Order: sequence, then structure tokens, then C-alpha cells
Amino acid sequence: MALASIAAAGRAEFQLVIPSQTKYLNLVTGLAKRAALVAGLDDAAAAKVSIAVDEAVTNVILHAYKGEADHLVELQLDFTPQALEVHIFHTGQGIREDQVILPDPKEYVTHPRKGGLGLLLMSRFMDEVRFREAAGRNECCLIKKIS
Amino acid sequence: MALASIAAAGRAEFQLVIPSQTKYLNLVTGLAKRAALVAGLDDAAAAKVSIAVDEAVTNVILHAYKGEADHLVELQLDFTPQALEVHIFHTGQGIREDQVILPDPKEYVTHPRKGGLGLLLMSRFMDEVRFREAAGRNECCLIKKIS
Amino acid sequence: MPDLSIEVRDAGGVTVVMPAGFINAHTVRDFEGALEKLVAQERFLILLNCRNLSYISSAGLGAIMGLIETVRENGGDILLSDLSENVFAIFDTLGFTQLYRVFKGEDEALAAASAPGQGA
Amino acid sequence: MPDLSIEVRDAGGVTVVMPAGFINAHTVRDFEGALEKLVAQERFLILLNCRNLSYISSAGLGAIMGLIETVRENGGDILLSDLSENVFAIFDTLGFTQLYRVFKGEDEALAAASAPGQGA
Ligand SMILES: Nc1ncnc2c1ncn2[C@@H]1O[C@H](COP(=O)(O)OP(=O)(O)O)[C@@H](O)[C@H]1O
Ligand SMILES: Nc1ncnc2c1ncn2[C@@H]1O[C@H](COP(=O)(O)OP(=O)(O)O)[C@@H](O)[C@H]1O
Repeated sequence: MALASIAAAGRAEFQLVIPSQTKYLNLVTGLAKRAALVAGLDDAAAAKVSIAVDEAVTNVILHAYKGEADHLVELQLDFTPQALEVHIFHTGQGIREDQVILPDPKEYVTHPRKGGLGLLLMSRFMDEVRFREAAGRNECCLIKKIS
Repeated sequence: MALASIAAAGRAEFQLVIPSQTKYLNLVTGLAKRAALVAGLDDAAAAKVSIAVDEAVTNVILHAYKGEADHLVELQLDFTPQALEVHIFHTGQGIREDQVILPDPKEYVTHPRKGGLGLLLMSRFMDEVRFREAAGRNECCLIKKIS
Repeated sequence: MPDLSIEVRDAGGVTVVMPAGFINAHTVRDFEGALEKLVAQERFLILLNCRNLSYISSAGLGAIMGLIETVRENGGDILLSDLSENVFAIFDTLGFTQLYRVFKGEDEALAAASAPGQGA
Repeated sequence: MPDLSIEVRDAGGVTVVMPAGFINAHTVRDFEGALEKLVAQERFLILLNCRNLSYISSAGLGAIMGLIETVRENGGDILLSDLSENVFAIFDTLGFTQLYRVFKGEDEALAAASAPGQGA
């Protein structure tokens, strides 16, 4: 049972599981924004967190799960005194740090093309963006410091 | 692992786990409102769902867990074509259907007193409110039909 | 976390309380505290202007219920104005629209409050 | 689910597109469809009035990027107006405020659009 296993591990984070469908994006980003406000961030910073979470979850749905609707995406929010941490777990195809290519906005604007902006927004709007594999799952971790 | 166990069970609901602290109420009710809109309810109905969820989660935190901050509350949202179902699970003290006493608003207004309004709001704002025990956990189930 | 902020001001003998945000079990102590302070100051004629109130749960209604008798025993009252559709539904469902005088806007409420029969 | 609704209207040779709500990966096809329809109708001078836009993710920016060349090759442009602080931050972070002309309000944008040098 999800609840029991988490309680047993003594963790007390905020956790959310959604099906891998973009129709739930708005729920997730709304939640992320409120969580950021609870964490003590101001409205502008909270909006940035919510966009970064949108981008990360969208990538999981569209790239890691290739748009297949019947998988799960798990989010964990950790509230620490220093930061809000958003951990996004999935069992689809992962991305390694060395595959993360951030377009140069200057170069980008002179050569307009579709896509490739999500990772850039994530890295600009968060203080840290990490990708890793753990316990058979892939994780994208987004950290926003509380100033 | 929560994600794995849910995926294994083939369920694809929306699931949320929060610590038993009222500071997360606002996140939960915000999420419930958006979920209700996703389910196809109008703004007024969605606001009612969100209040009912507030009342139910508040009762779990304050009554079932007696205000202790280190427990977990799990919400599951099921979207069916007919209804939005909100299942609230906890491992604190449960309430049996026969303990549910709804004050009569008419009687209530002539004898004002604090409290006792939560269950009434839940039953008025939802189409069904059920309490039960299953697999060692207590559940409060709120159902709102989609007209 | 700015879930709730409460503005209190005087409008000719009526104390206008304007809660902004969400009144739930988490914020209700602030709301209750603000009302209790008025009662302690013997400001018994209170208008709750709900224009900026997004949301009130039964905890908030309980706080109002807990004070209404004291207020009325002292010749005052708690009036309500500017309820959004969603907030009205909560008050109405619990019969509060029978128990409290509800006004569309603050002006109407203030006029009614200072009419004869209402001590200030 | 009304995550996004899009109003399209004509303002003297400029087509004003007003998306209301959220543009994300779920709603972007509607947004992209609305823009593509204009291009198909050879309405190449487009003002995106973002007054009611709560939120746009990179998917939405991609939709704009995907059409800008065609629009400009046909003597038109995509202008932006009425960006909220949060929406501006997104456009600005990705360098879009360099690539697109951004106006405070619709009036300024329309005036600039009908100035000489802008085909309509
Ligand atoms: N979670 C992920 N799993 C696998 N591949 C990913 C993931 N996230 C991003 N990618 C890859 O990185 C590329 C860039 O992603 P992004 O900057 O978000 O832009 P976009 O999603 O618009 O292509 C994607 O096209 C995809 O190939
Ligand atoms: N989940 C629960 N577990 C145990 N007891 C509960 C639970 N929910 C409600 N109760 C009991 O029912 C009573 C009425 O609840 P409610 O109508 O929500 O009003 P209030 O919470 O303001 O007392 C509570 O005071 C409590 O004794």
C-alpha cells in the first residue's frame, strides 16, 4: 500500500501520482505554484517553479513515455528551510545529464525552430536541475532556493 | 515503492499524499477544485467539491489524527464518466456511518454553537459521503455526480 | 504564507472586517483572533465585508457562531456583505443567511447598521 | 475542460488573437490551430493580446516559433501585447522579447502595426 510504505519509511513529503496524460498538467502546475507559495516563495518565483514543473512533467509524458497514456508520473515535494525540492519519478526512458543540450537563446532567436526550449526554461527558472537513475526509476529533480 | 505498486495494480487514478498538517489544506483544496473542473463540473460545483474535501481532510487531521503532525493523509481521485470520486485514506481513528450526526440547520440557527458543521457541508455539497474501513485503513469517500 | 490577511477599519460606529484569501482550519485562529479583539474592545457592531474572501470552511463559520451571542447580548450584530456566489452557497447551505443579515454591498450594510434600532 | 479559449477578431487589417487561460502541452494544439488558420487565410499581421493568458509553456512558444518565418516572409509579423509579469518572464528568458515586438497595450501595438513599413 502506497501510504503504508511511505509511512514506514518515515518520510513526510508531499507526494502526487498522476497518469501520464497532459490533461492533468494544469492540476500539477497549479499544485506546484501553491506549494511554492507555501514554501515561502513570492508570486513571480512560484510562477517560475510551476512552469519548470510543467516542462519537466511534459517531457516525461511526451519523451520518456512517448505519449503513452497508461503510465504513471510521481512527484514528491520536499519543503526544507533552504529550498523547495521537486522530485519527478518515472519508469520510462531517462535522459542523462550529458544529453541535456540547452540552446543558446541568442543563437536560437536568429535560427527560429520549434521545440527544444523546455530544458532551457527549467534551467533558467530553477536553481538546480538534475537527472538521475535510482532504484530502477528515473528522476528529474528541480530545486528552487528560498532566499 | 509507491509508484511501482500502483502501476502493478493497474490503477491509473490521481493520487496525492500529504502530511497531516493544516498548512497543506490550501494545496489540497486548490487541487480538488481543479480536478473537479477537469472532471467537467462547473465553477460553482467545483467550489463545493473543494470545500467538501477541505472539511473531510480537516476532520482527518484534527479528529482522526488528533492534530498530530507526523501522519499521512492520502487522497485518490477517480474520474469516471458519471462522477468524480474523492477517496481520503488515513490510519488514524475512524468514524462509523452511525456516528455521523448532521445538525439540522433550522435547529442549529436557533441554538448557535461552534463546530459540527463540517459533516453537514460535506453531505450537502456532495452527492454521496461514505465512511468505511478497508485493508487496515479508514476511508472517507466523497462522490460528486457529473450532470 | 499569506493564505489570509485581515483588514479592520472603522466606518462611523461600525467596524468593517475584510478578510482576504482563505479561511480554513489553518487560518481560522487569525480570523477568530481578529473578531475576539473587537469584542474585547467592545466594538460590537461588525460588518464582515467578504469581497476578497475566496473561500471559508466550516471552521470559519464556527468562529462567527462562537461570537454572535456575545455580540448580540451587547446590542451589536455581525452583518455580512459582498458575498461571492461560492461563499454565499456555503453560508446559505448552513442556514446562516437566516441567522445573519446579508447585504449586497458595504454601503447598504452600513446604512442598515446605522438605522434606528441598531446600537453602535 | 476550459483550460484555454481563444478569441480572434479583426482590428483594421490586424488580426487580434486573445488566448484566455493556459497554453501548455495539452492545449497547444488549439492555439497552434488558431494561428495556422490565420496563415491559411493569409492574415499575416497578427497581434497576440496576452491580457487573459495566465500561463504559457515552451510548447506555446514553440507554436509561435513555428509560424514566425512564414508570417514574416509574407510581409506580416506576430506582435505581442499585454504581457503579465509572469508571462513576460517566460518570453524574456527565452529571448523572445528580442525576436518579437512587445507592446504594453493593444492600442500601442495596433498603432505600430499600421505604421508605414508594415504590410497589412
Ligand atoms: N525525460 C526525458 N526523457 C527522454 N528524453 C528527453 C526527456 N526530456 C527531454 N528529452 C529530450 O530532450 C529534448 C529537448 O527537450 P526540451 O528542451 O524540453 O524541448 P522539447 O520537449 O520541446 O523538444 C527533447 O526533444 C527530447 O529528445
Ligand atoms: N475522521 C474522523 N474521525 C473521527 N471523528 C470524526 C471524524 N470526522 C468527524 N468526526 C467527529 O464528528 C464530529 C463532527 O464533525 P464536523 O461536522 O466536521 O464538525 P467539527 O469538526 O467542527 O467538530 C467531530 O467533532 C468529531 O467528533
